[in-house]
Amino acid sequence: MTTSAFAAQGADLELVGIQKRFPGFTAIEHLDLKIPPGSFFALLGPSGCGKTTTLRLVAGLEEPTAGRILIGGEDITGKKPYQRPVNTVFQSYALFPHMTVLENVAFGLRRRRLDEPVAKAHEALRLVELDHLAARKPQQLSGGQQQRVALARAIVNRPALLLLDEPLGALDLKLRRQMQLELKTIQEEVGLTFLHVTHDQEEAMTMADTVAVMNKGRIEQMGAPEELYELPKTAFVANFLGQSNLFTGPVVGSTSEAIAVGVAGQRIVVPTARAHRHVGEVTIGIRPEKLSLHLSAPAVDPARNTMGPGRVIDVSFSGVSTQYLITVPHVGTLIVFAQNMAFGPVAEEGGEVWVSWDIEHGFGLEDEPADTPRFEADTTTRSIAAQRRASLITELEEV
Amino acid sequence: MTTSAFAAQGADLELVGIQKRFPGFTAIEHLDLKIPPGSFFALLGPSGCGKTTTLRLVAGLEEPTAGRILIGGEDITGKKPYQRPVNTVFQSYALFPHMTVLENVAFGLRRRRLDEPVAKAHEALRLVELDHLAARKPQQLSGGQQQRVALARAIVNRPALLLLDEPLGALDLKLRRQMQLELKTIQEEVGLTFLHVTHDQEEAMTMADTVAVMNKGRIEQMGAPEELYELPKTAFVANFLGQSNLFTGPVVGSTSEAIAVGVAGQRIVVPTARAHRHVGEVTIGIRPEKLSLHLSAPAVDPARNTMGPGRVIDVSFSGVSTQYLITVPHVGTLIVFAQNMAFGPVAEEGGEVWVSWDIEHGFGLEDEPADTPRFEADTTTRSIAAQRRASLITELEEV
Amino acid sequence: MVPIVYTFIFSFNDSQKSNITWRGFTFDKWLNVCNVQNGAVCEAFGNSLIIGASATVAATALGTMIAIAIVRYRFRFRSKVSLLLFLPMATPEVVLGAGLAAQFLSVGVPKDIVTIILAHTMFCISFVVVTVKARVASLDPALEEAGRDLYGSPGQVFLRITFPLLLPGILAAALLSFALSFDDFIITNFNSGAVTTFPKYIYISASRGIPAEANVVASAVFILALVIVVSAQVSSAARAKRLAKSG
Amino acid sequence: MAFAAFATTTSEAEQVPRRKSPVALLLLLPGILYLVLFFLTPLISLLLTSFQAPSEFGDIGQYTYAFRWENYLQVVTDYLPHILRSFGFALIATVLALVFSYPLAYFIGVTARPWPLAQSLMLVLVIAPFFISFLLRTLAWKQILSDESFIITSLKAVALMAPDAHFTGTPAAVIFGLTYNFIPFMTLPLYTTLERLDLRYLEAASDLYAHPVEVFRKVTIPLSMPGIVAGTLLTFIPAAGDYVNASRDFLGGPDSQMIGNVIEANFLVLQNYPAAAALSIILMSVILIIVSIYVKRAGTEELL
Amino acid sequence: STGGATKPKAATDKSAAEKSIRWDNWALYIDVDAAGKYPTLDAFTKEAGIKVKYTEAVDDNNTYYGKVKDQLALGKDIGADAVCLTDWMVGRLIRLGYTQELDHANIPNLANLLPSLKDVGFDKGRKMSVPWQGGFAGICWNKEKLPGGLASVEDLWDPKLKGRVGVLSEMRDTMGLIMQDAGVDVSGDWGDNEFNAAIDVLKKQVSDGQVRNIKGNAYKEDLINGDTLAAIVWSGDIVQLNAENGDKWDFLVPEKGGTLWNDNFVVPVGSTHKKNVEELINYYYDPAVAAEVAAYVNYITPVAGAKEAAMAIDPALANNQLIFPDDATLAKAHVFRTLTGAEEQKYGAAFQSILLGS
Ligand SMILES: Nc1ncnc2c1ncn2[C@@H]1O[C@H](COP(=O)(O)OP(=O)(O)OP(=O)(O)O)[C@@H](O)[C@H]1O
Ligand SMILES: Nc1ncnc2c1ncn2[C@@H]1O[C@H](COP(=O)(O)OP(=O)(O)OP(=O)(O)O)[C@@H](O)[C@H]1O
Ligand SMILES: NCCCCNCCCN
Ligand SMILES: [Mg+2]
Ligand SMILES: [Mg+2]
Repeated sequence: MTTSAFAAQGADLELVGIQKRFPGFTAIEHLDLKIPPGSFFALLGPSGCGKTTTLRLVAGLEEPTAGRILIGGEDITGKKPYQRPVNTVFQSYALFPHMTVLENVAFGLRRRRLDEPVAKAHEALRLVELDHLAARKPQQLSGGQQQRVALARAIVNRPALLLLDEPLGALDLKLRRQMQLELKTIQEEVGLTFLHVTHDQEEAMTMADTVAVMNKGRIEQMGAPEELYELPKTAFVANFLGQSNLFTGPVVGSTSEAIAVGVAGQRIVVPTARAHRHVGEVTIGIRPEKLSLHLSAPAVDPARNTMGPGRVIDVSFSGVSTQYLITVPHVGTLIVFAQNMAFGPVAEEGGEVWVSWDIEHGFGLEDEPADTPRFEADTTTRSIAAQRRASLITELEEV
Repeated sequence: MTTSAFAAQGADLELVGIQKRFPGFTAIEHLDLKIPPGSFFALLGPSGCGKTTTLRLVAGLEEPTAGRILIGGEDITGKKPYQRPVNTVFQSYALFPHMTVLENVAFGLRRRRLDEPVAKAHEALRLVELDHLAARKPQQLSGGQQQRVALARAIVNRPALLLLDEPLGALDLKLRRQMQLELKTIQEEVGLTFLHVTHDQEEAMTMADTVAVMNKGRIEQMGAPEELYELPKTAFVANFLGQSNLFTGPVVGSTSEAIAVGVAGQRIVVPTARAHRHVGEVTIGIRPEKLSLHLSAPAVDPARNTMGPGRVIDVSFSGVSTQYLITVPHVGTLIVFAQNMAFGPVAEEGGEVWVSWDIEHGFGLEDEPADTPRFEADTTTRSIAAQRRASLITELEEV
Repeated sequence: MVPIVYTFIFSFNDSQKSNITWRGFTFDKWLNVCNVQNGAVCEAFGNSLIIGASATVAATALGTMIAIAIVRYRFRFRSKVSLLLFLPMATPEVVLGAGLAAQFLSVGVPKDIVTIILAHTMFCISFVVVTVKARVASLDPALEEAGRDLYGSPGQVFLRITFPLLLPGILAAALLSFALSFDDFIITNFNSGAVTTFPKYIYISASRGIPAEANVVASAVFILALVIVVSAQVSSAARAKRLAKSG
Repeated sequence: MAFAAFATTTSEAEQVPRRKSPVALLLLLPGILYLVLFFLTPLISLLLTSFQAPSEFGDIGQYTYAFRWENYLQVVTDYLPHILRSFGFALIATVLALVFSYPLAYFIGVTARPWPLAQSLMLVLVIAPFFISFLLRTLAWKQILSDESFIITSLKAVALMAPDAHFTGTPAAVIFGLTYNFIPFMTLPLYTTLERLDLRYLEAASDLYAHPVEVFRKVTIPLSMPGIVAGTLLTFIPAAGDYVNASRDFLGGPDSQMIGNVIEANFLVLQNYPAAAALSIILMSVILIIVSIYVKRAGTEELL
Repeated sequence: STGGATKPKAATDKSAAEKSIRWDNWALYIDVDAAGKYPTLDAFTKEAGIKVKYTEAVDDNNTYYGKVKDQLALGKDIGADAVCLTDWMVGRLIRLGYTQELDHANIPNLANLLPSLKDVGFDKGRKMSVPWQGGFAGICWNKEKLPGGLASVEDLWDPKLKGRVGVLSEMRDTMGLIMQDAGVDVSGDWGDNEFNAAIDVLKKQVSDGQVRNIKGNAYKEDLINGDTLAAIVWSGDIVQLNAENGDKWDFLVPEKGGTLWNDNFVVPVGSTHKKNVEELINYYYDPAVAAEVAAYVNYITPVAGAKEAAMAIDPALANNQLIFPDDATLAKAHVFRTLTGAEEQKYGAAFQSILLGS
């Protein structure tokens, strides 16, 4: 077994009150983070939110303006990159083009003057199944192979903490999914702490033990993937991690069990335990796959919320499931996902439908509804044709 | 309305017995294709299968080794690119960097000495909502905007046929989905024939009226997206367009309605109409989302096929749905998708399960089972860790 | 930098025959550059300009054609052609100059401005090829295809797409050629016959003291070039900044 | 800018497969013919000249075609010191130019990256010397460093130079001149590679436990090798054949004459054409041999 | 690549149409005023209507020849209509047929040519060449740095002067002085032994670093900037340098002997302005003009009657030994004997190899 060589256990990482200012720009406002040893931690967030900056701070490639960084309990804030027990798999891989694959992998070992760098490098290459290409130059490898060499080059050092900055970003979808599986398997095998940065929500959810969603230099929410997905705290998380149907309205009634929110004259019930705000205006949500479509008004069921009638304005088949866009007057456009368990759509475009969902599946956000930062439409990159469609929807709604 | 300027109707395209040989390599063996006028046609296939070559042949940028190309019934095989009523949106956009957006769009009109090139170019830019950027240079535009300029530059010529060579390939996922919508809307608006090349199956299915799946220089199957997805003819199509569970076995019984296939001692029934081969060894399949999971052996139901017991070897949560990998002894590994309509997985990793599906949902392939070109695992880019997992599965199966 | 400052300062020296010791400040030399010694400085300078311009035009045209051929086409003797292009760059100037001189002598060609231009064109070609080649290689062939696709005939595509896109490379090559030609002395010395170029003028004058007028001409060229280059750099930097902002 | 000429074109993206076409010939022919006519034939005529013998009863400078290979023996015995000195001077000047240029190019190309304007202005300063005749600059040095000049007298005053020592006309002066004149030729190719140096490699190296010194030795230097090779060639080749710096009218003296001066003297003064030609051929051959060995060892063959 | 056996043909004269002359000469060889103009030349232009482009293009006989020989061999224009070169080089040019025959009818003042110069070995009857100026090669030193002065060539080898000594790249002057220092009569019958002994002396001084600068007329720059403190030089130059740079130097024809030479006008084969040049020569053979030039350049004038004319300008001038040497002065200087072609090749190469060092 090759595992033996990588017996070193991962260490935990702690960021305390980290702030990072660039001239004229504050990339990270105030960041506290604790990653347990041996875990696969995914840092997720939109472009420019500060993910790479966070990683570079941990690696020592940037200095924090304020705050402390601890690895395995030891404060390493002042240490130089080459003194830190941390290695990075860069998005661009940054494989040294003038060295062979083997030399690349042995580089770190040689710098630390460890014994048998070549043997250990071969072992790491065997782990990523590339030992037969040890003599090649990086340019002679495919993207997927390069990614694995970068991984081997980092892992071979048995760092307490492995940083991965979108290592899969450059791969096409198919290869990417395959690599995700492998990366996860390798992490389980070597038992190191992985801090994985990505902006692909599916990647984060399928790979990580813990996911943190970052936004504008802050961690918005952090937890197990299912926890985050099923109970998002903010509108940003609700829409960044998958899609959500969100409604805003006043709390019109509440028991210890549940609160009722008035949305366009309909009472929508959400379990108290799943709602972060219990009085005043609140925003509540439901995931598209939790919605059931009905072609006639469903019977009243106290365990379910109902909404409708609405009109189907778009049906789009994507293989596994079909996506329906439904406009409900005075509420807005709802998205419904229905798995294609049978042939053909459940509802036709233009048809009248109702939707319902189990009360237990709703969630209530923590955001002030006023400044709920809904995911804004990127109007500058929307064509007139697409905008016309949008305005048609609005017209339709107002009828 | 701006539509008026683009009144020219799309023409149909016909490729008759096209062959294309490069020195030392035959890119296209024998290709027959007919695209109806005004349709949105997607050419889908893996990298290197000949999609770009096909497009370049139609555009006149390559000459076919054999065969004829007809547009609107007229043979244009011998014509030079600049004599063909065809325009291309290149993957890299190929916007002229030394000209403004407006000059780019007016270029084709000017070459044909048409009246009022500037006015028409502005009109086309308005269609893609970029008229306010007419004076910019392409480098000053975002990726999405460049893509739209490329589209305007082609559309403004009102070509009988518009070729799009992975125009969305360079965009990130989010922008890509948005652009797909716009492209489709614009096509509907201008009514031209679009021949769209992609290797993204979801893109092909959501956008096109007709999808053709190409493999190694041949069209494997062609039809409406749902038709192709629900009734794939070959293993290649079954696995390239989404994922499939495939089983091979002898036909052990048949009626006019259905055939029964023996798979590892179980009888699997497939409707005759949905099976391409009715005797001997056949390969049959079922889509992962059509499968239902059972925690105990389901009651016998003549309308459903059942398989099991098997063991869950992987559960992976991806938000909307959860993917289960189930090993059934002597059959192999099955994939099951279950929409997360409730919280938590239906089955736990390691648990014993059965699967069942509606007989109507199965399909039978046309391929000779012997040479069924299963989607080969890309062993060269699979790590040892992932392979170990695979071998574990095999072991498990043999127990 | 020091010699440049020195040259510049001594262009204001109120010197007489030799310009070695400082004799006081004067603008006279700048005002009367072409008046001394029957305008020998200016004549030499003029010759250098003519030679530089002609060699630049010829070398740029020939070199650009070769660069396009090398990047875009396959042909036999490829490696031989590359070698032939590399050799002039790897040949010391004395050898080039002496070789050509021997050649002109044996064929009986009198040396004059034409032989200088021929010689300069020769050693500039390789540099042009190197410069333009990089540009051609980075030119996306899809742009030309797009041009053809958009109803451009081959001639129109070259004129409106290929040429304008190669232009920066061609201009850079031309600038380089001109600089190389303008400053060449060794090859010129062997092949100039009675014609005096600016560097040759300086070389000859070196034996009897460079007149301050030579410093004037050199300083003027230097300042002019500096102004051109700096303003080009500044404006391109400004453009880059604008681009970054609007991007 | 013209610096592109010094750029190494190693990493050109491989284009679509190239086509065969008669157009290629049409494009190549004029230029290639030109080079054959004005580069290749002169070389051949030089080769022929190098074997000539003095005409019997001829006056000074009169020779006839022959195959006198002894000419080579003769020039080597007569001028071996000059041949060795040329390559020695060129080598020292190249090394010195590299030592001065590398930090300069690194500063402009890497350190100054956040300030593109400053970067291009510094670059202008590097190429500035191109615009003032190099003869004039060299002569300026001759005056600036003459025995009674401010610099030399002050050096002597502070005893950094022996009182009876002098600078112009010495080998040191020639090497100084060569180094000075070729620094831009060294700096520009270095700059073009360093400017494109991907700093992520340096970060990756420091992430992999390399000290700054090791980063420089193991990563920066190897990655800038194409620039180093291009720069050293662009310096070494012309420096080995230069005769202006070593000319007695410029910075040289009788004990610092280089092979270029010998060729010039034989060609223009002594009228000994065969000797001049033989020396030229020797010079060129040695340079070609050195270059090809060097380029092989440095692993940058694509450069050619 | 060699000069052919056929001699080039003289170009057709266009003097009638083109009233101009291009004249290549040595530095410090003509009268110049404070404004940088040449007074005698300007007067000539005014008088004859012929423009003269005067260029100080000659630094050394050999390098000048090297620059123009190919054109001469082809009979093409070398960019000059008149050149003043030293006797031996003029001899070579005439031998090779690179000069045009002068029409003495156009130079009536040629009658003023000093009788001693009327008939020379290399040009019987002065058909091809006419003297411009003559002079001595001797030694000079910087008076400020070397107040003790120098007396002989031997003194140049004083170790105190190490690296600050210059000699001329003109073989006949440098070797001539060194040979005479060793007691050889350079105008007499000497051979390889005498020459080689002197070469050894020079070689030693060069390789020891005693002699740093070996130059043509450019030696004057080294005197001015101080690199050279003592040197073998040409007589008149020093007077002119003193006039321009303050009285810093002294000149002396050594007791053991200096050299005496003349530089002569020739018209190169390719020139189309021979008649203009003849007019120019005629002008400068006017004793008054000759005296004016001599007064400035301090070289020996070949024009009879110039001394009288000089007397009119300034009696002191007439007694200047550099311009009008008396017999005692002349006795110290000797003309370097004519060399055969083979000797020229042999001695030239030996001397050149010292210039190139080793
Ligand atoms: N050196 C710098 N100087 C100024 N601003 C910087 C610097 N580096 C990063 N930033 C800014 O800090 C912010 C965070 O950048 P960062 O690279 O961490 O984002 P990211 O989350 O990794 O984004 P992406 O997904 O695009 O990689 C960005 O707005 C970026 O422009
Ligand atoms: N000029 C050419 N000479 C030789 N082979 C070529 C040439 N052009 C394309 N090919 C080969 O033909 C095959 C088909 O190429 P094509 O570009 O059409 O693929 P594609 O389907 O567009 O692939 P991708 O999705 O990667 O763009 C490939 O194997 C390619 O290498
Ligand atoms: N400055 C005028 C010097 C003239 C020297 N003529 C050369 C004499 C060679 N013996
Ligand atoms: Mg990032
Ligand atoms: Mg393609």
